[in-house]
Amino acid sequence: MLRLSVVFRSSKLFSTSALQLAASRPVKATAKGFKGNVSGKKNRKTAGSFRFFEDHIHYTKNREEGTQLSNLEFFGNELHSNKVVGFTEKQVQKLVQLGAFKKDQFNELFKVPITLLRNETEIIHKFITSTQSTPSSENRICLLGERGIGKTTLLTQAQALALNNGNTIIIPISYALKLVDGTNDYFYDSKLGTYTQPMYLKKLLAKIEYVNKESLQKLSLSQDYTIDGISKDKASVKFTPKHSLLDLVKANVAGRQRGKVFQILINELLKQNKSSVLLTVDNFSALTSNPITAYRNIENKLIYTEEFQISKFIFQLTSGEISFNQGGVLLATSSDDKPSITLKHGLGLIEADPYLKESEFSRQLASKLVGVKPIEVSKLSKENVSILIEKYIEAQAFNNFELEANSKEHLVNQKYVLSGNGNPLELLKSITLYH
Amino acid sequence: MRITQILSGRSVWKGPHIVPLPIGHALKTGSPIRTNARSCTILPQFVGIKFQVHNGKEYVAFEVTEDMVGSKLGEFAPTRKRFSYTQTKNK
Amino acid sequence: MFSRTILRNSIIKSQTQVITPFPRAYLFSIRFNSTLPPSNQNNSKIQKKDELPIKEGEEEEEAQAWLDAVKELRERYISQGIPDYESAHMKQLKSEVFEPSEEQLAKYASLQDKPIPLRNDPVVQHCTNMVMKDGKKSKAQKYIARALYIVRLKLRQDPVNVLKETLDKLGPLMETKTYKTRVAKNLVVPVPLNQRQRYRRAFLWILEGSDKRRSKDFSVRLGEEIIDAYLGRSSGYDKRAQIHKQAMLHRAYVKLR
Amino acid sequence: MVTTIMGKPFRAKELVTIGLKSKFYGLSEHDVSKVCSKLGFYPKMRIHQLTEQQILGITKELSDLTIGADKKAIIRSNIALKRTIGSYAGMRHALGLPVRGQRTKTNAKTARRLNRIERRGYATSTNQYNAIGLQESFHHSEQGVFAGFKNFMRILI
Repeated sequence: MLRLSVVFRSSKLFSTSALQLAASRPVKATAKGFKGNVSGKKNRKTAGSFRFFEDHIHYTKNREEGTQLSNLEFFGNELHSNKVVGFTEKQVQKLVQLGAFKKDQFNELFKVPITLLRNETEIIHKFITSTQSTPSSENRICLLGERGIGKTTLLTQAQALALNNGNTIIIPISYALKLVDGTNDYFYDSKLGTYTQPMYLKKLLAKIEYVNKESLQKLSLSQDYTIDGISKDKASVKFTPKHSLLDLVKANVAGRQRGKVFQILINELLKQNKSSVLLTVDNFSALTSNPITAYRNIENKLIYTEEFQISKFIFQLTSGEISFNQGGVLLATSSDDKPSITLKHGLGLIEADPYLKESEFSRQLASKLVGVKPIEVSKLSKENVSILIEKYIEAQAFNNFELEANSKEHLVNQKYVLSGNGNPLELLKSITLYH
Repeated sequence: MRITQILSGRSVWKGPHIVPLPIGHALKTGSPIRTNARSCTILPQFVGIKFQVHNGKEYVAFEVTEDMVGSKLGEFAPTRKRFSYTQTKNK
Repeated sequence: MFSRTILRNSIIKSQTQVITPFPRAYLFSIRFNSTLPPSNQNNSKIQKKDELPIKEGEEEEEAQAWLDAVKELRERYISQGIPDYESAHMKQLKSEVFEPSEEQLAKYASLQDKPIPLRNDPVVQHCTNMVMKDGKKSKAQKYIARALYIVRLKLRQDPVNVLKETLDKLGPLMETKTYKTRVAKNLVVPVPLNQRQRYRRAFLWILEGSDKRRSKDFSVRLGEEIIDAYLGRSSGYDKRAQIHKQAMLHRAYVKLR
Repeated sequence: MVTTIMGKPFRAKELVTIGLKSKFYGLSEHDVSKVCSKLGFYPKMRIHQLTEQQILGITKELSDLTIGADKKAIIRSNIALKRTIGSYAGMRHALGLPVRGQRTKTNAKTARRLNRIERRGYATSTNQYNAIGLQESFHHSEQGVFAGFKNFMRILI
């Protein structure tokens, strides 16, 4: 006990002398740095997920707990309308890479994502079969329609069909706004004469490689190419006709050379005629409604969209300037962007007022859309709605008091009216979100 | 209104707002110029001249120095008196 | 077009009389000069023609003269083959009697005893009103709808039932009220709570608990809190126990009458 | 991880454009976009994506812009000039009243706070003090009505 106090007293002595010592030295002005005033421990809220509503639903593992629908057929080639079909596990993996199942599509209700085959599916089916044989300049369609009518689901069905018959290569642009809204880096490639977007290309090439692994394997390069490395000392990568397209896409090349890789890939695909090539662009209306991108060149002037490699490639395809021997172009607009006059004029739906300013109506882009066939996606018919409602009842999406209160036939009429005569998204909302 | 238009005031191509003043005479005799033109821009030629600018009631005298060039005559003749509180005696 | 031509030539023909197709409206349009406020006098020409110098005794004859003129005019119309609007209109009014068909009657009989279905569930309505701020109901409905959707995804049951069960379980059965007796110390009396009161206190605890969660989106916090409350992991339960204990302490002062 | 550019600390997740604009006094939105587009930064670039070489590029670009302390010095000298030649604006600055003819019966709160001969930046005096950093604060001059007189005395001692 005693010893302790001694130690204590002596350490106190020592500490007092330390204080005197410190006083003589000038107090070192410690810059406040960035900490700012750390006042008290922030009351950390740890319970629960941190996400917003849409992300929370999309990301939580709800899909495993989704109900397994009984006797569900899968998305095959023989299709007849008015039937609900599911996607196989393999298809779902690839479709997710193609950006198919978006957040607000209420896919979480089911273990296996389902889709309804409607009369537009036949049009898509014909389109996909024609892409196998005829060049892409003949197969150019653009899906139009109000919000939630099923444009993206039709795009998914097209992609699933293309996946089914093996040797088609799908180039998926799942959200075209990312090309123009300045969220990817850009770099002027003097050899190609356009701006390339390395970050976007990295993801795109990875998607192309994952989805079209088999078909790319078969195609070999027509000539040899050399792509130099990041800096002088890094060895440049050589490709000879022995290599297949898959090796080209798989090679991890410096960010600034990815533009060249993508260009080689396109040129090779243009030359070959073994497998058909399908370009699908979702949210295409983002490109037409803001022709001037958010990027700025060296002189701080805004850059026009066609000076970027990928959008230039898209518009070359839509205008038919370049065309794959077998293939097609499938565009789907999105109702997030305001309906642009360039799109409507290009598709021939309206005659634009010649005195419109460049910002409202860009003539150059509109001229690039001549020849694309617009398809207006129509609303669901009553039979479609009744079939869907059967599935939703099975998935317990309905509230119990609604089921007891009225008969099935009455329920179909009520939901048909609530969904605005057949808008699929409104139908789902009227079932799950109305209490 | 656009900010730049306010700050920059008179556009340059119109040239500064000047008023005919007996500059030559004042330079020779050194006598002050009495004027009401508060909005006349002070030119480099004015440097050294004494001015008596009207401020609404009387004429305020001052001499133009090198730094004053570019501002207006009226800036140096304040028009309002300073407010000072005086205790009223007949409370 | 048709009525205007009649008006025009009738005015030209009979300067003194103004004939309008509907006599009843015409009677009210007579204005005696003296009663007219000065401002109205000069504003319309037709007004001037109506002011006839009528003496006291002559009103009946005058009105009768007008009626005869109208009757004479009606015969002239019919003779000229112009359809008589007046009587057609009256006949149509009388004839419109709704006769329901048989199956409509049957349906009316069958629905006679059934209650009118509610637009939405009263309990959910009560919760939405509690969530609502500044009278913004649609925003509150959106929060509740999304929260209940999260509950549906997690528990794969009907969320309205889940909500009712949790509020039932969580709601305190009785509460203590303190009465100020000016003489002795305050009197603490346990009081039973009806369903609305119980659901209100339960849902308030749920709202309290939801603010302690991480997500920035209120509907996610609310949904998760309802799930936790349903599974029994909510701070409300010990509050409930505390209230019950307090009530049991003062059970002697229960007012039975 | 905090990266510092020209002595100013930046958080990793901050947007480059907004970070630069808010940390340097006298750097406008237009200047920042000119600098960024010249160096090839994409609009939504974050601080942690900047390479060492790009940070050097930023410091080079910013060095030939008049920002920070010397920009403030220029502004102060302009105000002092107005005061020395005895113009009406100079007097208003000295009195801490609004200069451009605003009303003083009510409002004029900002003028009372900021208008003075030794003017600080628009920001409040406290975090302005931090931004300059301690070493600069040594010549930090006095405030208040007799600012000119006290400064004069300080230099004399």
